[in-house]
Amino acid sequence: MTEVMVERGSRAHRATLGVGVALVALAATVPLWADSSWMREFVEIACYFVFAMMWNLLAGYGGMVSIGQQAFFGLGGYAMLALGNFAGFDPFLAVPVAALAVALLALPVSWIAFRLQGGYFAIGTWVIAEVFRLSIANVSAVGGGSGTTLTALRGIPRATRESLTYWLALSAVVACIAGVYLFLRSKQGLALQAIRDNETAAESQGIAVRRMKLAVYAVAAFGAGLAGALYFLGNLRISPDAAFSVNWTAFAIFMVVIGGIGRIEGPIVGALVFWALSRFFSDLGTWYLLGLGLLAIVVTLFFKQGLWGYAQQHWGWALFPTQRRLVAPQNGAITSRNPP
Amino acid sequence: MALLALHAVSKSYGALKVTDGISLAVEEGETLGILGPNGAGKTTLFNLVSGDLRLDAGRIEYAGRDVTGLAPHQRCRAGIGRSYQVPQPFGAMTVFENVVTAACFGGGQSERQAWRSACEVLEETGLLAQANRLAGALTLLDRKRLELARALATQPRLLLLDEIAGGLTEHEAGQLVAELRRIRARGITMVWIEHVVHALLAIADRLFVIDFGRRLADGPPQAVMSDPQVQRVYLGMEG
Amino acid sequence: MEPLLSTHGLQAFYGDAQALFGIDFVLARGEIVAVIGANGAGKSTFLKALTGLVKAPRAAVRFHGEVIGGLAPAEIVRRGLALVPEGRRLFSSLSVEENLQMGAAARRPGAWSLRRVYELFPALLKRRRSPAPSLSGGEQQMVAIGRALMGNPQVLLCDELSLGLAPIVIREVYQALPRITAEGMTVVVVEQDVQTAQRVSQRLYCLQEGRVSLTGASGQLTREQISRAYFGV
Amino acid sequence: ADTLKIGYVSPQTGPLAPFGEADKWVIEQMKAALKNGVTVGGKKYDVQVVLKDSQSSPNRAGEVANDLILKEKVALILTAGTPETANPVSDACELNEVPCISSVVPWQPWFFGRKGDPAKGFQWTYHVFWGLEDVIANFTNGWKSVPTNRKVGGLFPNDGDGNAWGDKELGFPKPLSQMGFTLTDPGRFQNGTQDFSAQIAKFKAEGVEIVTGVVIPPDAKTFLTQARQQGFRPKVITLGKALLFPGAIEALGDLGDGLTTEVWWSPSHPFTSSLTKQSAKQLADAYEAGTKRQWTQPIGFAHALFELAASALARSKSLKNTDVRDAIAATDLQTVVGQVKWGGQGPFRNVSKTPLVLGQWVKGKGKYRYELVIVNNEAFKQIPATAALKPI
Amino acid sequence: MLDLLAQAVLLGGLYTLFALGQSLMFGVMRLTNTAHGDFIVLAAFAAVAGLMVVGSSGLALAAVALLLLPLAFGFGWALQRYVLNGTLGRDPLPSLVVTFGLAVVIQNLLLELFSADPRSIETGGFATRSLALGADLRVGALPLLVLLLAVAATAALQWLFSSTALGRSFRAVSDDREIAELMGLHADRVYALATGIAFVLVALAGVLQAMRTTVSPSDGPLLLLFAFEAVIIGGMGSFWGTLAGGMLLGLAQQVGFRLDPGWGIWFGHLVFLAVLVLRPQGLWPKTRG
Ligand SMILES: Nc1ncnc2c1ncn2[C@@H]1O[C@H](COP(=O)(O)OP(=O)(O)OP(=O)(O)O)[C@@H](O)[C@H]1O
Ligand SMILES: Nc1ncnc2c1ncn2[C@@H]1O[C@H](COP(=O)(O)OP(=O)(O)OP(=O)(O)O)[C@@H](O)[C@H]1O
Ligand SMILES: [Mg+2]
Ligand SMILES: [Mg+2]
Repeated sequence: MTEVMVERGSRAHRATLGVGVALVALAATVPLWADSSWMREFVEIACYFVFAMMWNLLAGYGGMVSIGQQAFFGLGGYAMLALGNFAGFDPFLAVPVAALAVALLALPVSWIAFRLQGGYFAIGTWVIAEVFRLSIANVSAVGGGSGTTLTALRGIPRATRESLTYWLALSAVVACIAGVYLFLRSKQGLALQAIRDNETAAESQGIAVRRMKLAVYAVAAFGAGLAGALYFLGNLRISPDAAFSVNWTAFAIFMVVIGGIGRIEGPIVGALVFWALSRFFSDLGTWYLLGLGLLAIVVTLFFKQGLWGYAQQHWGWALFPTQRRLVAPQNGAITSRNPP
Repeated sequence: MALLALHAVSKSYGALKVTDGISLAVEEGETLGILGPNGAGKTTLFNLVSGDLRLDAGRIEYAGRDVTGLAPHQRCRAGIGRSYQVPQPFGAMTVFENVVTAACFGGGQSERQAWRSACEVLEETGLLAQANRLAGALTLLDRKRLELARALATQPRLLLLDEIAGGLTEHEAGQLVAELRRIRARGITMVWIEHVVHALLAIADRLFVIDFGRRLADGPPQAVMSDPQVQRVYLGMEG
Repeated sequence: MEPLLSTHGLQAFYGDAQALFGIDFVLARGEIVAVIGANGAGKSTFLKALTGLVKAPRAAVRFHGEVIGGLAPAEIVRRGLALVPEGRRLFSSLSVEENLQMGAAARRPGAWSLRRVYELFPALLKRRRSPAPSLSGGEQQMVAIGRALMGNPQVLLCDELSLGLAPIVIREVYQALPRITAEGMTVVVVEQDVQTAQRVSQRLYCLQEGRVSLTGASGQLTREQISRAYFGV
Repeated sequence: ADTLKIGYVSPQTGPLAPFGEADKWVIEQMKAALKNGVTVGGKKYDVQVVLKDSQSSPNRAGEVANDLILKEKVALILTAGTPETANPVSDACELNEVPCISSVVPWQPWFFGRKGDPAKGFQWTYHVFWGLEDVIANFTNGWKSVPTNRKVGGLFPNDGDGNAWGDKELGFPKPLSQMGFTLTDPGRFQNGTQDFSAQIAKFKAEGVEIVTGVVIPPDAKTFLTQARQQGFRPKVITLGKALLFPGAIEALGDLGDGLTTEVWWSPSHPFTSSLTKQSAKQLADAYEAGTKRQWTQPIGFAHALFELAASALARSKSLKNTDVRDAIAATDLQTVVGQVKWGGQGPFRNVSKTPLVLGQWVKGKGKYRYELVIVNNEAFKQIPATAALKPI
Repeated sequence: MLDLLAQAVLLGGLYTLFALGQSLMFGVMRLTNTAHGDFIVLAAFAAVAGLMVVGSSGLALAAVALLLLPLAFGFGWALQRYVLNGTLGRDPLPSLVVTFGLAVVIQNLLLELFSADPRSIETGGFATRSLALGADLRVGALPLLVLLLAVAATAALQWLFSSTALGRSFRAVSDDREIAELMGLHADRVYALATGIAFVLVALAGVLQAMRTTVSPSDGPLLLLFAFEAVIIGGMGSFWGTLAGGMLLGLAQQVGFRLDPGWGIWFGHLVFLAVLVLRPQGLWPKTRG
């Protein structure tokens, strides 16, 4: 057999890469010229996005549909606050350190969570999050149920604080997209997909299923913790009900499902849609939330693959291809991937 | 020394003894056929060897080392490849990706090496034309082929095959046997559970018959097939 | 005489991919007809189209002269077709006996009952209270056949009946077929083993890439004819 | 003329929505009152009020406060209704250097809940309301007026208010024991608890005759029903928060009769608005006429917040945040909730206290099922008491 | 001690009633219904609204409750038929998202229609009546009624599920929908029937909840978690298991509450997680017919 040819990308995908780099470069200069409200908005949406991206990694690729990721989001926030307020950490440095701490904490938590599967896993993780919420709510050092304020930031000038927070958020977003993409393109990505499809078979093909799932769980926890730490760095105030609210996961699910689960573009599209909706309609209050709920229902029922999945199916769009297509050796004997 | 050795292996579900103290040795390079009535415990035996099930009692040695406590993926990496009676494809991945995964993880290859060996395996098993199709859309027989292809891609020293000839036409069964011969020629040891007896007879060096979780017969094919007990219990011929 | 079941130009699709390209098929009461063909020829698809699991054009399928193409599976089954599906597909949270009882859910009257199924497959009697997934592959196949019989169908469609069965069981099942038809049931078997197919059936259809490539009385077809029909050489 | 924006954050939706129920009406009224604009530093501005809903969530409250500051560029922010809304909004203002006036939170949860430093106070945020010492005074004044064994059972949930009320140093425990009451506090519970039999068992065991606390309405109902079922009948039940709103009392059915609660504002308060010149009575009547609903206590404070904003803006030298802030700090104004003066009548320079009395819900004589009557005014005699506290 | 046990059993009865409908839907359709609590609240509000229309009296309450049950059946039936059926499958995600969406819709719709005020059903003093069983032990008449209804509903469901052809169909359809259709069942109708029955239980739970305490639009999620815990502790597909799960949860919370009210629910969660770790399939998985 001649050299094996495997197709992994397309022109669109290389173009994306170029546009992406340019966009990031431009975005990095925002604090120099733009209004601070833009930065604020970006930080907020970045938190939602990073969180959704990690949920997508966990559920869409790892097959672990969790409704309890708010546990790590909240813990990230509290860890950042504790480091900043009590340990005298620089609050900006505290963000990644907090995320790391959360990832470590995820290891013992996984021991319980991994005893469950499917719907049980979903609800079980929610209960675990509730356990964290109730536990933190009984720690008076962080204000108990009423929560507390991030005092470590008092005294840092507003402009410095805003720019640093913004850059931190931007790096988190870039790192998150790049990290997930590279991971999924690597052979570990294959293993992950295999596990999602069939755990028994994956194990018998030499994949260390448990270790892989644990790694994904820890990475997802790290991302959720990062998002949480970042969010409460921007929000300055934390309380158990806010930090461990199931709405975080609900919003992440909405974003991922609207954009398309199990694809990197999904959370990106979802986050953009979510941002646009909340920007224009969130003042409608109940009606806005009601509409969001309906939208999620309609998309799930009628666009099972989400908006991006729809685009991919109909127009073959793929910005972040992770598939491997075998290119036919001369005779062209390979049937197309999706029968016409 | 035997490549695989089971020592008084037992497994039960509640009161049901599915595997009842089976001892069995498979020599390196040998092709062993396993026969037995439905529900005799053949698949269970494979599950015990591959690590999908835990033993209740006994010991399993592979290549001179005790593997009783190893996880399935460790046994796979050690060289025990298997196919499932009910195919278990990664349905949302393409056939090619299925096999590449096996080559990467079971075979411990780098991704580029894996592409090459996946192609070879696909060609060998006649699946090359389906390489870019989703495994979930394959027909039953192609799924069975994929089981074989994946098992081969893990570069096994010992290959466990569970009913891969069922549903093949005579012609296709002939092709399969020819392919297994080629595999054997590469020095791979095989254990094959099969109800399509003539296919099994065409290649097996030795037959092992299980009934109610115990050994009923063990020996050269001709001798086993003419054993009156086997004829009565399995083939349904008057003894 | 009006055939019991017939198809005329039956086509079937999976999404956009066509699997059957105009199958003409007739079945008379009391017959055993075999359908053979290579892997992927469309045999399973054909049976699925008959029972409504794959959509068929309205007028393409007739049963008792009545048009049944495109009806929901439940409707078709109630009229007297039953399928032993490829790969057994038992109800995994039901016991063996409950699986069999489910077969009677269409409430068609007839001779088949739990007792008679256990007579046919004595191995099942011992395991009647066991959960279906705990059975071996072969035992599961017996349950699948028994379940279809419990519906007392007029036409029994069997997809790869012998797959995974020990020779002794295959022998018993095929020995049971004439008994089953003797009571007025009509049987279609999809079979890979051509010799078995020829032996047990009166007539035979060979499919190739979604088309009928050969048909005739089983006993009169030669090996050459069949292998040509198989591979189209 | 240029437009000047005032931000207003309150819980319009969610479990705390009764606190924000009157805001829409108050803001409508303000639009009329401020239609001629305000003059700041000699320049006339149109006034636009931007109302944001905290959805009863502290997160959301922080988010919308930031929106108001960064996107709407408001000159100042007003906020009201439990620590869950007012604290995050105040924090956001403090960090973004925007003046803020908050209310409808006892000052302790607002100040200490935000980790305020008594020595320094806050730079940008000002608060107007009463404090726990006032509730304690009023509650005990009421309890002393009826014969009991002075054994008190406390229901303090694990939220901003509950933690402050139950705090060993700042809350109820210390003053109660000083006044000769024995307090049984079974511990902080979660809002939404389905079952109070643990508390009831403890109260019964201790022979409690007075029950107090600060609970959300559903919990009050659960507790009261279960107490009745399990044969626990205290003589006085005085609860904060749960009993503020007519709707909540109606939901209690017969259990609502005779319950006591703090009264921060009522139509019988002898104050007048500096903006609309309405008396408290006229304001409440206008609300009832306008919305066809019974008056609620937050009306007065929502109104007063705007009085304070208008007064500060009018006195400010310019719209610069420091100028507005300085004008607020220098406020001395008679409002519909009483006199407001920062740096004078409060524990810290950021807090100005308003008067508090004790009320009891009794069967209504007019169109409403229950009416809130003032039964003890020892803490602030100018507000007339119309009846005496009756044990249940 | 006796009081503790009595209160635990009564609380357990309530949780059982919350959980039975969920148990049925989870068992039959593998549907992770995250809007379960909100449906209970919705039913409660429906009863409240009904009473607002006809005025409140004991008779009116009975009439509204009786009318609500068939209404709930129809609602559940239609919901399953036209919305939820589209989400079923091996992947738990679609049903999760749709029911999450429904939860949001219900909460906000109720908020819009009824505002955030807590509501309750007037029982004419029935809710506060109690039976004295000894010197220190009094049990409320309403909790006792809840308990009795819970036990009766459990028995009825268990019988239906494991001993009738309908129950068998429920399970068969949940295992393999396509093949169940080959047996002559209309899977969509079977699902709709199951959901209809589940919603009768939901309505019952809602009305009783509004009688014993207040309900407000945002109460749903908490009710949901308790219901789920009871179902999972008990083991899927077993209704006696659900009852036992409800009791165990009630006991755990009661013990926790008496140690410290702040840790009661936490303790309940912990017992739940402990059960999962020790017996992931629940205490009484799937009883056989
Ligand atoms: N679910 C499906 N989706 C898409 N294509 C399918 C599906 N099932 C079958 N096909 C295609 O339809 C064609 C006919 O398949 P069918 O299963 O009917 O073949 P068969 O004759 O029964 O083969 P076998 O002997 O392997 O069972 C094949 O090309 C197959 O790939
Ligand atoms: N999880 C289980 N629980 C209970 N019994 C089981 C379980 N798995 C298998 N069994 C029983 O163990 C016995 C052996 O099953 P096994 O699958 O090993 O049979 P087999 O020899 O492979 O049969 P076949 O040739 O039909 O595939 C059967 O009677 C089966 O019912
Ligand atoms: Mg087997
Ligand atoms: Mg087939």
